[in-house]
Amino acid sequence: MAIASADSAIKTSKVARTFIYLVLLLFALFYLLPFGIMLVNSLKPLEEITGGNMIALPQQWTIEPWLSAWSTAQIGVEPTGLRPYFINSIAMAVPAVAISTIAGALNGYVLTKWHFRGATWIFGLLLFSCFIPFQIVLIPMARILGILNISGTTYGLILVHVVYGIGFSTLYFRNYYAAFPTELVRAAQIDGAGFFQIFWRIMLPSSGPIIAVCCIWQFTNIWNDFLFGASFASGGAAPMTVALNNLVNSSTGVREYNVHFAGAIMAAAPTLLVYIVAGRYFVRGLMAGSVKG
Amino acid sequence: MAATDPMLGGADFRTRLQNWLPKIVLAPSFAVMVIFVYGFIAFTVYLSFTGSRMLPSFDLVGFQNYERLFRIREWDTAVTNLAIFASLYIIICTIIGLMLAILLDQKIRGEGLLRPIFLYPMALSFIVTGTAWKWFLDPAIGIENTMHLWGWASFEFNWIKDREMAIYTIVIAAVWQSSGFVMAMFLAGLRGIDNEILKAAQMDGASTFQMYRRIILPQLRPAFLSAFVILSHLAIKSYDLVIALTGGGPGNATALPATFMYSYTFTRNQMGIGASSAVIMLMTIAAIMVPYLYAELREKK
Amino acid sequence: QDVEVLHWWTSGGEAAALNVLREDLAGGGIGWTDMPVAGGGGSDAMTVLRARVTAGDPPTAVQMLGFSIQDWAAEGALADLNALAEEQNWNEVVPEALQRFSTYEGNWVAAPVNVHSTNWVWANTALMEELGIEQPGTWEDFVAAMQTAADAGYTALAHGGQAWQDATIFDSMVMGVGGPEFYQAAMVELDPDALGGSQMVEAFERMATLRGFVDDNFSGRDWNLASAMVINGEALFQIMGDWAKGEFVNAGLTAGEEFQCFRVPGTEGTVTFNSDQFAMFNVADEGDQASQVAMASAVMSPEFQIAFNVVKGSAPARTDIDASAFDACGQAAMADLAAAGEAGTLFGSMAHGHANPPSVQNAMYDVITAHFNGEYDAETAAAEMVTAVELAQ
Amino acid sequence: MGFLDINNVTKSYGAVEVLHKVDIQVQEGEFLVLVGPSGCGKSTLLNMIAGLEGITSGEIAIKDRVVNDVTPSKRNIAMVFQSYALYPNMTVGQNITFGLEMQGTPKPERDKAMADVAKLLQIEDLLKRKPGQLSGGQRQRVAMGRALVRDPDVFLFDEPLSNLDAKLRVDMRTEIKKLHQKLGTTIVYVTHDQIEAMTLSTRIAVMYDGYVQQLGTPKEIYDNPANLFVATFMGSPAMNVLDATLVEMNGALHAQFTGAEGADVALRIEDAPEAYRAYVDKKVMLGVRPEAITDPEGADRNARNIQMMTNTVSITEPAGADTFVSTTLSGKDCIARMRADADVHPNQPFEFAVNMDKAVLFDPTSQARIA
Amino acid sequence: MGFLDINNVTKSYGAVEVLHKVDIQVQEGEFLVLVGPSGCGKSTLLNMIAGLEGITSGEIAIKDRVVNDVTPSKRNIAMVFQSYALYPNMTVGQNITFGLEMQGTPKPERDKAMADVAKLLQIEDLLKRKPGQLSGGQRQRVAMGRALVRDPDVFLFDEPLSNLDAKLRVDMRTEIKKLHQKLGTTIVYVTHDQIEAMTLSTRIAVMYDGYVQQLGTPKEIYDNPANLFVATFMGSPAMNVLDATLVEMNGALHAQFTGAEGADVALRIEDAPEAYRAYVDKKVMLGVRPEAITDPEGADRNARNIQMMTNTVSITEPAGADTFVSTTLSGKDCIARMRADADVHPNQPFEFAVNMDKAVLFDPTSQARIA
Ligand SMILES: Nc1ncnc2c1ncn2[C@@H]1O[C@H](COP(=O)(O)OP(=O)(O)OP(=O)(O)O)[C@@H](O)[C@H]1O
Ligand SMILES: Nc1ncnc2c1ncn2[C@@H]1O[C@H](COP(=O)(O)OP(=O)(O)OP(=O)(O)O)[C@@H](O)[C@H]1O
Ligand SMILES: [Mg+2]
Ligand SMILES: [Mg+2]
Repeated sequence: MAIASADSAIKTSKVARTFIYLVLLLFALFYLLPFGIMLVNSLKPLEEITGGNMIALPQQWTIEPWLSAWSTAQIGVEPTGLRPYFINSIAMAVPAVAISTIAGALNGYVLTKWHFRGATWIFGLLLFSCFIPFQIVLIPMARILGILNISGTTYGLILVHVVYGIGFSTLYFRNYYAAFPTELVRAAQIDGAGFFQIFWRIMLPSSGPIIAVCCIWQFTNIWNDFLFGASFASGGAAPMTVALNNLVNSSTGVREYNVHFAGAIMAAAPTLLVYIVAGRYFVRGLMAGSVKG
Repeated sequence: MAATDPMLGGADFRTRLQNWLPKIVLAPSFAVMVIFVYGFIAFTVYLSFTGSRMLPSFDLVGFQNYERLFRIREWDTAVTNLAIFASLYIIICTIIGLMLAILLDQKIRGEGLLRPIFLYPMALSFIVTGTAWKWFLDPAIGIENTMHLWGWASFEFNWIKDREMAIYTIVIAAVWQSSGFVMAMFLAGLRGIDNEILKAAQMDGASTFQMYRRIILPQLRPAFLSAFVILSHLAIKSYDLVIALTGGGPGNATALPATFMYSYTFTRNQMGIGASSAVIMLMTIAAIMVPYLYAELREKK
Repeated sequence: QDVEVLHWWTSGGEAAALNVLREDLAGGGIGWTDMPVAGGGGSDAMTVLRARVTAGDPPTAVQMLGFSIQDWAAEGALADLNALAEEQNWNEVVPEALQRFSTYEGNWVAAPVNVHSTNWVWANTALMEELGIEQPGTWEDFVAAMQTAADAGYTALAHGGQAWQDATIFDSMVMGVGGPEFYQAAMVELDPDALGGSQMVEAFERMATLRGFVDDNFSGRDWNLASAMVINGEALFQIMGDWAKGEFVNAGLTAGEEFQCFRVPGTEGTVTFNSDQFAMFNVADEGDQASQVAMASAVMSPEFQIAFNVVKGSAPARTDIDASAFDACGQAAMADLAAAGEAGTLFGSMAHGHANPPSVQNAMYDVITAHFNGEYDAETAAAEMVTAVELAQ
Repeated sequence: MGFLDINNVTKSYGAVEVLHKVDIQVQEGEFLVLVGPSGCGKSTLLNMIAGLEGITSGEIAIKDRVVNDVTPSKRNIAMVFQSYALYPNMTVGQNITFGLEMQGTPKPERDKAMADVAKLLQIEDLLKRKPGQLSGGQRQRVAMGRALVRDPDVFLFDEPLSNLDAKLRVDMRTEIKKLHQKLGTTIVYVTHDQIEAMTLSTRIAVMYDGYVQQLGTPKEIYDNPANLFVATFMGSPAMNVLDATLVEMNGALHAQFTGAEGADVALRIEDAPEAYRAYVDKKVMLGVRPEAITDPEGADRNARNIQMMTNTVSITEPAGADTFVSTTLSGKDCIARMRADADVHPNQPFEFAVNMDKAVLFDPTSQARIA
Repeated sequence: MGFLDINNVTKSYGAVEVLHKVDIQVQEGEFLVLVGPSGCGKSTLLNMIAGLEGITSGEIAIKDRVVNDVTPSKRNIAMVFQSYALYPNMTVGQNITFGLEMQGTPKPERDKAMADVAKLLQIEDLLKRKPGQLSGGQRQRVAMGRALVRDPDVFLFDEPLSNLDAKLRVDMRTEIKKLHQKLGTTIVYVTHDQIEAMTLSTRIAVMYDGYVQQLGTPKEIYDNPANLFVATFMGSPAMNVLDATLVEMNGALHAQFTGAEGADVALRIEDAPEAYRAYVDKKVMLGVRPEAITDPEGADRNARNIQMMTNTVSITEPAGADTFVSTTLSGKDCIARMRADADVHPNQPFEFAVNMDKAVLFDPTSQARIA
């Protein structure tokens, strides 16, 4: 898993290297531009946007839109800004990520280290569940949440995200644990450790990278989800994305684009942070075999 | 890889419990999946044979919804669009992802900085991506306008307003969002190749180009496959991006099966037709995924 | 007791108006649980509603448009407001055409909040003066005026290429070409002869004419950006519902002075409208039922009707309201509404789901938009209209 | 009844039977080595003793208690794995005491036991380290410590040395041997290295294809292999096997085969067992170990029947202490082991001394030893 | 000037010098083995010869042409890697001819070359298979085929046998040796297995820590190691090194140390070199290889100075052909190699015969051999 693997074997000339850097920088620009534009425009007064050039830097810098989006923008009948919804999102994403990751870890552990007949089938079924279009589950899911009496609450949303997150988290952990030495499990068995003791004491402490990958992935998906959030938790329990949508898509009335941009960046901030801080683990985790899938 | 077989018979309680524990632990996930995935799929299939309109109803109407579905022009458009979108999206993402991975693998200074830049769009929701690109591509205020302001008057880029070209803007935005992820997958693949093989190829006198074409790319097969699967399911499921970027327009020029399904089920109160389009989508996904899963799981056994 | 209200009024003005209602209820000891779901002109909200109803936990009141109310009523999901309506004499003060949506099988199920009329033209006064244009009275004048503006290098018609905006213009064209009977036959009764007939072809041809006056960059543009073009003096006219007024007012313009409003030429005397209503859902709890009734009553109170509609730019749903609080355009709207209500020329707007059910409406959208974007010529479009509508029913 | 009884044990995975009626009795204090090529079922058998794999039929008893249904941790066994299977997240000390902790031994006792074991294995300095910071030999010791601390009835080792380099392997081998002599515990040890098997064991079970081919002391196995497989598997370089014909000349039996130049070579057999008679004038396979073919000076002074034969040398491989010499006999490569100083050169004729005391014969069809 | 000249070559990674002025001349047809412990720089040196690593200073010449700046494929060398580095996506045939294809050799010629090599290595049946479908030994052969087909001036091998199991390793070793004898090409071969080094090489370079410790024929290295490192690294079991004092008794030099029971043991040294004089009554290290300590009957009949000493046996390890016997001398374990039949038992006194002809002395400070 060394960072330089193709090291000495592939050599490139100076011209080629210049060219490579050029291409890479161009692409970096390509990736940065749209987001950069949002950032720039979130720092302009509204008139400059509706009347002027999107790509130009602000003539008059202002952080007013940010303040507004955070704490005073009109989301529903109250000018609360995105702040309360941000907290909702955290309250939803953290438990959902934690539960689906733990469930995925346990599943991966069972599927690789306690192989029994039909396990492959179960895994296949779990895996396929990653790929269903979510629109089709809205109506029946609503019914079930109603029956469970958690419709419209954060708990309901956590349940939904856990349910549809298990497929991917199981996939990640299964692929990681497949390469984990079975001998360790056997040694622990002989040492008298039970099923859960082996999991907590032996497997989990060695799962750092894959826990990171799985958390990043789940967090991104859950945080960014709009469909479930809007359908199952609108109102006071609404997550950030739904609030952002209410902010951006208000039907009639003046559109404060700069505030919208600020809000959009705010809504994306946690995931961006996670990617930038923990992105290294992502590639590393992919290398640990989870590429497959 | 069996750590224990169930050894029943005279086993004491604790032993028996230990033998059942794995299954007990897996059971909730299994149950949840059976109900929330396969149960719901069955429900949708059932709905597609009913005359449900606003809410589910249970009067069977045979294949009527499917017959209607295929007579609706928008469905044709949606399917055609999906074919264009999916193939371009997958191909371009793969090419760009692979290229960036290869370039980034040349012991690049600043890799630690570039990699997150390439990867970060993955962190954004499709809604945000769509909104950002919508602005960027809008001729009146985005890139075209900027070029004009900078004095390049003849510059023209109005695909997003053009029925024929609008679908390609969706491709651009989608590629922007996912190609970094594909890059990461290929990078992981490249880093996994045995360095000695590269040395051997060098001894054999392979040029850098030949080395990639003949030795390295063929070994990236698993990465190609994974990328293909992930991209194709994203393509088939893509909904948010289209809604945020073009709203399916101009006209319904950028409708995709996912937007079609949503619109028929939830906006147009024709849940039966929506369900039948969902079934078709599911069948398409299954046609791609099942062989892959089958091969993958058999191989790993 | 709380009322839970699902709506998509999230912009500053709208929310402020709703706050009037909220405080009103708070005075009566009734709490307000806000449930805003913006986006897609309410379609996202409808998805949410479906989820809530399926879950067996509907909100107390839901902002709703047109046929949706009928559909939900048909599902038996709505509460009965007859007692209150009787008491407050709603039958008298609400125009007949609105009642068509607020009642189901003779029972009141919803409280109408406002009436937006959609066949308005918004014009930049300064530009009209500069170009020497009078307020056009006929279709021909209208075209001539736009031609003048186009010749002078302005955008004649500000428009955003979104299906509902295309359809909004189309409503007026149908009304303008064929008058109320034709509108009734084609848009409401969905008579295939009318849908595929020569008048429909004519209406499509007018659409094509308008298309010629729209700038190239219209596709996907939000309506308020189109309004901004008129406000900024880049464009002469915009055909849009009266919510557009908010944009003008917000930009510091005054109705009747810096900007003008008049009916789309050819549709004078008729009003196509959409009406926001609060549909009241069946709730089991008796306390909830009481607060539901209190809310309906508050919605129908003249104070709220004024407070809300002044902000929103629309006309009150009650015809017995004092117009003095409204600006020039608002007063005109109220007068037109009352007159049309009397004359029986008040029609639900197809573009806003008040003429036919959503499936038909969207099928029409498809054809209109395809034609407007040049996919069909007028004849084909009329023929397509027939098949599309047939398939959607 | 032994200390550890493996009675007619069979193991199947699905329809495939990978172990066939294995029957071994191990006495207390014995060092039993299971040896055999890869895939022959050694690990499977060991895992069944440990309780990590179910038993399809038959039974396993430890100290006369049938343990078929007893969980691994209750069998009072300890196991050392090929990769050591040290818990990477725990320190050496924690690794060693994890088993005790799981059994609920109180901390002071655990610490005492750990200290004792650490002293015995001289790993006191390492207790605070993580396995990742240890060398191969140190890991090996820690793995043994983990086993020792539990004071088990039976030790199980699954190829514990195969990950070490040659030098360390020899050292650790000696250490294990010493440990066994000091503690006197019963050990079952799996390896595919026959040198390990020979040097460590008190008894060896040679396995092949799920069958125990021969069970006996190292000397029995080496000198009197039950069949061709055992003969060629044990010993390095492997026993030379020549296609010969048994002929009677001058009243004595001779094994006759072709030399390098195509001429016949006949080596006299003395004190032939009665069974040889049946093979006179028939094809047999003659097995001679490399160390039984030497230069005349290096021949065993105690041997009774040294036969001389001249043949062309094909390759010489000086290996420090010895020189290995190849020559062609009966069309096959045949290796001789000589003193380092032996005066032998490639492509020249040389007089080989063959110690026929140590030669064995096999039936070419059944491959069983003729005796 | 040799065929392959390594002149004062140094390699640094950043500030760290991992090879220090290595200077080796290889003659045409020679089989040079680089041997040394892990990390000593063997692979680095080999890669520099191949052109896969740059040269920090010094020069490398092949056939008198300096190749410092020549790309690997133009140096006319071939290399076999530890992991074989077969292209997994190509068939065996394609693997073998890939190099030729890259050089633009036309297809008929390539096919002919491939057929020849396949015949030579007996892999004709495998040509259509993918590397994944081959056993370890077959892969090894294919990797050699890939090298052979290019008919290079120099073959480079980087631990080609270390991935094989013990038995196969011995077979493949012989095969490489035969190939060298048949083709007579120049070979540079890296290994850390000293048996491989001894049996294959015509000359050995023992490396440690980036320095060449000794360069010489296997016999020179084995019998006259330049220093303690070389002495203990080469040979298995390793040479016994005893802490002794050089004393003069009865007019002859003796190496004196303590035996198992604490009593002094003195072994007479004959024909002592002049250099020994300087160490009289000083501490020295006495090196004696295991095969030089035997039972009296097994002692080399050609040796001139066999010294007897009685000591307690601690462990015996019968290893088939030999028995290894441990005893404690000068407080350290000391291993003797005896015949399999030697009558020796643990914990009993035994009379050992030490062949002092083969003993060597080292300076305890510099660790260099005293000679
Ligand atoms: N879980 C399993 N399912 C099916 N077959 C198995 C399983 N585990 C082992 N086998 C088969 O059982 C046989 C014996 O395997 P085992 O691991 O005991 O061999 P081994 O002698 O330990 O080999 P090695 O020296 O390679 O470790 C092999 O043929 C193997 O393929
Ligand atoms: N790319 C590199 N950067 C820095 N140091 C390196 C690099 N490659 C090798 N080294 C160092 O150079 C020294 C020699 O390494 P080399 O691979 O030649 O050892 P070796 O003798 O082949 O060992 P082994 O037997 O383990 O293969 C080692 O200390 C190693 O850490
Ligand atoms: Mg094994
Ligand atoms: Mg190396």
